[in-house]
Amino acid sequence: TKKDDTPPPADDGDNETPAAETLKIGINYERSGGVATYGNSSVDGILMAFEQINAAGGVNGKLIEYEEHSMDNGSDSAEATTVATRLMTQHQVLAVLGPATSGAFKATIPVANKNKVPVISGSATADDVTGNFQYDEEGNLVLDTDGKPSGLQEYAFRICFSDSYQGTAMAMFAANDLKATKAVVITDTSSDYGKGLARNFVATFVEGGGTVVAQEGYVKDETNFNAVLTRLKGLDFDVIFIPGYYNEAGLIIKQARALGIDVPVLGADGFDSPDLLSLAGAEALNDIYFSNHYSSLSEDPVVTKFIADFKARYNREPDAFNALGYDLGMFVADALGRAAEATGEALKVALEETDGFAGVTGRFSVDAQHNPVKALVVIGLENGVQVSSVNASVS
Amino acid sequence: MDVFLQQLINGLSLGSIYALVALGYTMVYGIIKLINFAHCDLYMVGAYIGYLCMTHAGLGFFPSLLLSMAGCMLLGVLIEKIAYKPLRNAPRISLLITAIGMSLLLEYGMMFFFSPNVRTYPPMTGLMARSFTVGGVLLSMQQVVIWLITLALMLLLQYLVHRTRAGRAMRAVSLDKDAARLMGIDIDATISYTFAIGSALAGAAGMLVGVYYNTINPLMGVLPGLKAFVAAVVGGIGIIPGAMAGGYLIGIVEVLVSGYGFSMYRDAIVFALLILILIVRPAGLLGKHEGEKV
Amino acid sequence: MSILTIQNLSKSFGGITAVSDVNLALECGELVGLIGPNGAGKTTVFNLLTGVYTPTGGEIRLGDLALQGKKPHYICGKGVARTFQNIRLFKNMTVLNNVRTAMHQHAGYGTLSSLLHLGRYHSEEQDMETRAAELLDRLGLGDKADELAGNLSYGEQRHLEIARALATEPVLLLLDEPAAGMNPAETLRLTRLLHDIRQQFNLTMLLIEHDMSLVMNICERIYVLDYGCVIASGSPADIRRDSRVIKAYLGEEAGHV
Amino acid sequence: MFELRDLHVHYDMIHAVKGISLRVEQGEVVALIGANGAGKSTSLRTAAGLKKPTSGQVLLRGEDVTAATAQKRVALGLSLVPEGRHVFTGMTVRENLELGAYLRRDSAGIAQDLEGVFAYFPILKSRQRQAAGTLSGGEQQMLAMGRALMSRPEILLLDEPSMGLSPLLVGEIFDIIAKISKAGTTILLVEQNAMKALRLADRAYVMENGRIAATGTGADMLDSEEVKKSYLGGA
Amino acid sequence: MGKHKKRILQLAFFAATYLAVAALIRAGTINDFSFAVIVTICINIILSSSLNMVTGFAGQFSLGHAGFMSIGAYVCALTILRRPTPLGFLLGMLGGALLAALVGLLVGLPTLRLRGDYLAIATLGMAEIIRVVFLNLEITNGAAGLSFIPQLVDWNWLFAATAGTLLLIANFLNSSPGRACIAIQEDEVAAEAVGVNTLRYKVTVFSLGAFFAGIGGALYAAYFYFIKPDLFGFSRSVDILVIVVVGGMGSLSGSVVASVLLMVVSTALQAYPALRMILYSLLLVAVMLFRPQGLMGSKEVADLVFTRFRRAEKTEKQGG
Ligand SMILES: Nc1ncnc2c1ncn2[C@@H]1O[C@H](COP(=O)(O)OP(=O)(O)OP(=O)(O)O)[C@@H](O)[C@H]1O
Ligand SMILES: Nc1ncnc2c1ncn2[C@@H]1O[C@H](COP(=O)(O)OP(=O)(O)OP(=O)(O)O)[C@@H](O)[C@H]1O
Ligand SMILES: [Mg+2]
Ligand SMILES: [Mg+2]
Repeated sequence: TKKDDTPPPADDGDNETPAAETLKIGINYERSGGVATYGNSSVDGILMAFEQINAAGGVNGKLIEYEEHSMDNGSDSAEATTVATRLMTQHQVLAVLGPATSGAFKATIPVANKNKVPVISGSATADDVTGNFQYDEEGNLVLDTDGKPSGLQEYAFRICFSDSYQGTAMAMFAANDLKATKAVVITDTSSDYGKGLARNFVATFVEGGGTVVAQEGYVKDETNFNAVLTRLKGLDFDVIFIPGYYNEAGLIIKQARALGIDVPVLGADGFDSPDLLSLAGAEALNDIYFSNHYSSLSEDPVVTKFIADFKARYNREPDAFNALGYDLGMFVADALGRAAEATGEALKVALEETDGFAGVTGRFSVDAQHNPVKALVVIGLENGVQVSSVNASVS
Repeated sequence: MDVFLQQLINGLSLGSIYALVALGYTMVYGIIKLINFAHCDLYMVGAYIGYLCMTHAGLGFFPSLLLSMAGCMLLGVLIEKIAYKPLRNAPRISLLITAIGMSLLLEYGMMFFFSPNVRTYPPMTGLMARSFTVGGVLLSMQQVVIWLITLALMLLLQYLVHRTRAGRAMRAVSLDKDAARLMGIDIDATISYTFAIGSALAGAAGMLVGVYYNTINPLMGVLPGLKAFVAAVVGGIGIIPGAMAGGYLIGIVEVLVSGYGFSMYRDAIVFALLILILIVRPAGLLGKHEGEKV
Repeated sequence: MSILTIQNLSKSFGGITAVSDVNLALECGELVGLIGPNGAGKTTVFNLLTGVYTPTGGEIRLGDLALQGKKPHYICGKGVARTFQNIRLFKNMTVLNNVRTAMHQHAGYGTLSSLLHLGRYHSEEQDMETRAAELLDRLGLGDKADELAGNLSYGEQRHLEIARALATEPVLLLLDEPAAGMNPAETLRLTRLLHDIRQQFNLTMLLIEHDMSLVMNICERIYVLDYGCVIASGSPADIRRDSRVIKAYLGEEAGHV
Repeated sequence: MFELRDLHVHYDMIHAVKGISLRVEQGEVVALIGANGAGKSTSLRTAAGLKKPTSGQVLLRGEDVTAATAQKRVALGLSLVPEGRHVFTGMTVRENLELGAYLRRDSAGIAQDLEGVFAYFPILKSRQRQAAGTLSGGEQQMLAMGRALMSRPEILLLDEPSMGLSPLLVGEIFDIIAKISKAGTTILLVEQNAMKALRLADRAYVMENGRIAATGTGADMLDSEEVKKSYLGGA
Repeated sequence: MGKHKKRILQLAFFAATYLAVAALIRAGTINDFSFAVIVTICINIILSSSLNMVTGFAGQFSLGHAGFMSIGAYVCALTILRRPTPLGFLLGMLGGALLAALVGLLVGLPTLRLRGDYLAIATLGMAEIIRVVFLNLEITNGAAGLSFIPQLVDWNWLFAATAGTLLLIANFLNSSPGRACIAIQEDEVAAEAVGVNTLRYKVTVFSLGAFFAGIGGALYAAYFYFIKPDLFGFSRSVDILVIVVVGGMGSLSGSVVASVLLMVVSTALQAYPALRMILYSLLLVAVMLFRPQGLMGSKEVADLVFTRFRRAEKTEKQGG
């Protein structure tokens, strides 16, 4: 209705657009409770992105309004639902960023669909987050009559890999690049992230002719892995795959190396944190390979600028959640800039049309399933330092 | 067999930590019948004090250990004075809620000031970094230090409780507060003293865990705290040797369960063990079942 | 005929034998005293009778019914009620509800009607309330029905214990030191009350008491326990003269009260 | 020696003691009698510092100790044998007695007093290693008194020492109270066994509903019609 | 006389609440967000009043209420994922509640012999075991949980469940079996001595509590789209206990008042992520320090109103 009086895009601020017009973006993250680390790290990245955008004059001259719309969901999915509802109905935001974990994120999707306000996560990796898709015999996506994939969650987007993608990629990396035939998997069984990765790794690895010698599990916040490792030590295997986060993975690697287990260790983007080094210690971090969105060795100016800015802003090295959070902020701003009008529906269309967005975590487009299409790199560590990065692909 | 021995060794280290924390629970419970939920957070604070001492102040292991014990001692006594003492005649359950409040306050206060992210202890150097193999079993110097310190602290505690005047006062207060006052015992001082000792032990445990696993975070106390409390109950709550026995038992069972590939069921098995023990021996392993005299 | 027979009853706690080989019988309608030094095992006998403790050996029969090893609530249902040496009221309930709770076995409705307040709920509740009020009046607590039991004075609490025991509709009433902590004047009033109650409710009573003025006045027969064994039994006059009882329990002076 | 001045005590809303004043002179035995709930125990607990008065004063040898803690009063020579004995059930008889001397450091004097207590109560000597909780009621009563004596009190407050005891033991306890008094200890005695208490006491107070209703020498009170009617069960 | 008046007033209050909220929803004054808050409050009322019945009234200290809640939630979720109809919801809710009650019965039989803190720790253990079972079952989808559960809860369902729970619990407590349970809390030995089969009533009240916790869980699953085992851990049991104690042990209206109050505080603090839990914990400590017996003590709102009435009546009579 008010399409007509939307002012033309004014990049240079000499055109005095009314400052009252702002773009409200909601932030719905785990700021307290069990997974507050993920939430807070993501928010740090988002805030930096929004600060930079607003400092540069906003999106089409409109500032992003986010501070009043930033809420804590206490790591509780029901509260995530409530917060999303609150942001959409009371605060009238155009989009809600977060939550960080798949379950809590999924709990906000029906709210998004109902209110026609997109929800976007930087780290919800479970396969079925954006929809429960069906494939026909040839492996083609089944479409609804309107041309959308059947089972799509219309207003849900994400900018991270799905678990199956990373799990498959790492299994292929193990088989092809490391020539491994026997693998051990130590899974974070308390997270769907860990379980999803493990499932896909095992499936691909076995399909390619490898054997999985042992599958072990641990739960979040565990610190003592000696028991499991002591038992594994007696077995014969070429690689260990640890689907989980750096908190525990760092300790597993350290304790494994201390017990004399020297085989390569594989992981996924959950490994990406400076804390991995401080947890495991440099001497333990040899022969470590994990999939990631970007490499800090990258010479891409987007990446180098982000790392430098982040260090300047927060005085520490960024981790994967920081980078994804930053990209999330930039990603939504990019779509806002292209949206035909300031409504959730228009923003959704713009998000779907994203093509070649240049983020820290890679250059990507959004596919029909609302997932990013982006390349994955496998990072190799020697003595705790990143020494190699291989572009991997899944075929 | 080697594997089993190795698991046993690992279990002893974990058990030592549980035992140290369980002692604090048991002592406080013994004297004011409070499940001190904030106790597990003192353990966390101890780990942070040790971390600060070792990284920022550049102190060595032993001075840091002493400082974290002292810091926790102070904090424990302070909490008692502010949050528990005014409720001495209140229903016991409100005291429990206050303890939960203090626990949340410590956790989120720590998050507020130190961020929720994990911190890592500096790697040990020199003697503390060494490890050696004895009969096919790998022993690290850190494990040995943990055992020795735990053992020393427990012996000291036994001495304090059974051989000193203050210890006798503690037992009297735990049995009958009014009668203790009539003996001329200062029950406020005695209760503070109990909190001081229990908290210092938690501080020591926190610091040892920091050194052993080198990762700490504001919520690190929650799960071990629960386990340590379970250990205290399994051993017979209020009974000092019971807390030690319970701590070692839980530690070893946990390690064996994970070691034999059931780590997903580990917590369930620990709690099932707890329930079984309680059904068979309602007052815990070492507890005397005092049927109420009617 | 005997309403209660105890044969070779024993109970030990670890090393201590609190009750050993006690034999005792009560005739219907009798009022019998149980006395003995502190720690002789009197309260333990009550605890065994009411199922609080399980006997180590021996038999307890109520009429033809064996009671040993049964649960307290079962025994209560069969008509044995008691009071406690250390008063055990439901302190935070009203006086009326203390009595109504004791009528619980005679409430004629189940859990489902209690949830829905349907069926016989209303009539039964009305009935219980009337009966409870009558009992309280009988024990002189009529005007205290809505007080919390814990706020009553010591003497009133002892009376309420008796009222509560009567509310279970017993045939045998066990009283454990009902006069403890009462002064002689109060004890005298209690003596009269117990006498009347026995008449009115047609009860058999067994009474533990250290106050000889009460015991000797009111009991028809007396058993004396010492170290868990019955050392004497007989009429108050006989007991007062028994040298073993004087030596173990009464003392020279008290023997002449 | 010891005095309560216009003492008021409340439990929440209940006004249990309503302005009582009483004094006990050096070496006296004073009895405090009265019906259940009159406020006798409350007065003693307040005197010993277990309960804070709403107003009024407690004086010990002329010194105002109203604000002093219970342990301070023990140090000043006051000792209470509480209603219901309150022995430390989980400790042995000997440990209980040693706790009675908690504030003292003269081990020679303690050992001597221990023998003194065993002389009053020979049964305790043979039960030294037994857990106090397994003693019979009468033995516990003796232990509670012995424990109080271990602090070498100058004034001893006794709350119903004969409650629940067999007639034989009641006699014994009163004999021992007389002995303790002879040895020079000042005694304030609360009793339901009013007859015996009044015979033993130099003076007595009668409490009623939180107030002092009558006072006089023990012998006078025994003769008083009023007292006889209300507390002695006489006609 | 007084009793009936009280009853009528209670029913009138419930009816008025129902109509008022229904009207406000129709008028749009209560939007989705306000309704989500109301749902949370009602679920908390159900959970806390049932825990209050078990712990505050019957004295059985339980730290495992979240375990029973999870059973209700999972059964209901699994049912309505397959049959997203009102009938499916009703069946799922009742099925979940009954299964929770059954588990309560099975767990209660051995553990309810324990007393006080020992029972608390055993029930805590039981809830953890339930959680681990859900974590490892195939049908519950393990750690990932169940998502996109149809939202079937509306105000009618919510009101019926909440008011029903409160009325049934109040009825139970004001009956012979209810008094028997309260007697157990007061003095177990004395309760046995007056003929109360303590184990039977403990198990009854425990299962009944589990039943209502199951209802609460079912509503949770059928409103919040998503459940996973971690949502029903120790900290949720503690949250429920906090409501019970802050409201007042032994006061149903206390549980209602505290459910509302704590939800309002918690919602207000959502916007202050950094200080949120610090303020919350300080509030807890402060409430306990200044009102250790909880906001309502063991009184009910109706009691307060009626003593007021009675007092007024009395003075009137005296004056007249
Ligand atoms: N639950 C118990 N555990 C251990 N010992 C017990 C228990 N109950 C009673 N006793 C012991 O049994 C003995 C008899 O106790 P009981 O209470 O029956 O004595 P009593 O005759 O009632 O004495 P009193 O007149 O002092 O009440 C005592 O030695 C007591 O310590
Ligand atoms: N802890 C308490 N809480 C509340 N009220 C109490 C408490 N202790 C005593 N009271 C009340 O104070 C009043 C005086 O009680 P107190 O125990 O001093 O009486 P007493 O003269 O010692 O009686 P008795 O002869 O029964 O021992 C009574 O009304 C009693 O109900
Ligand atoms: Mg007895
Ligand atoms: Mg008294």
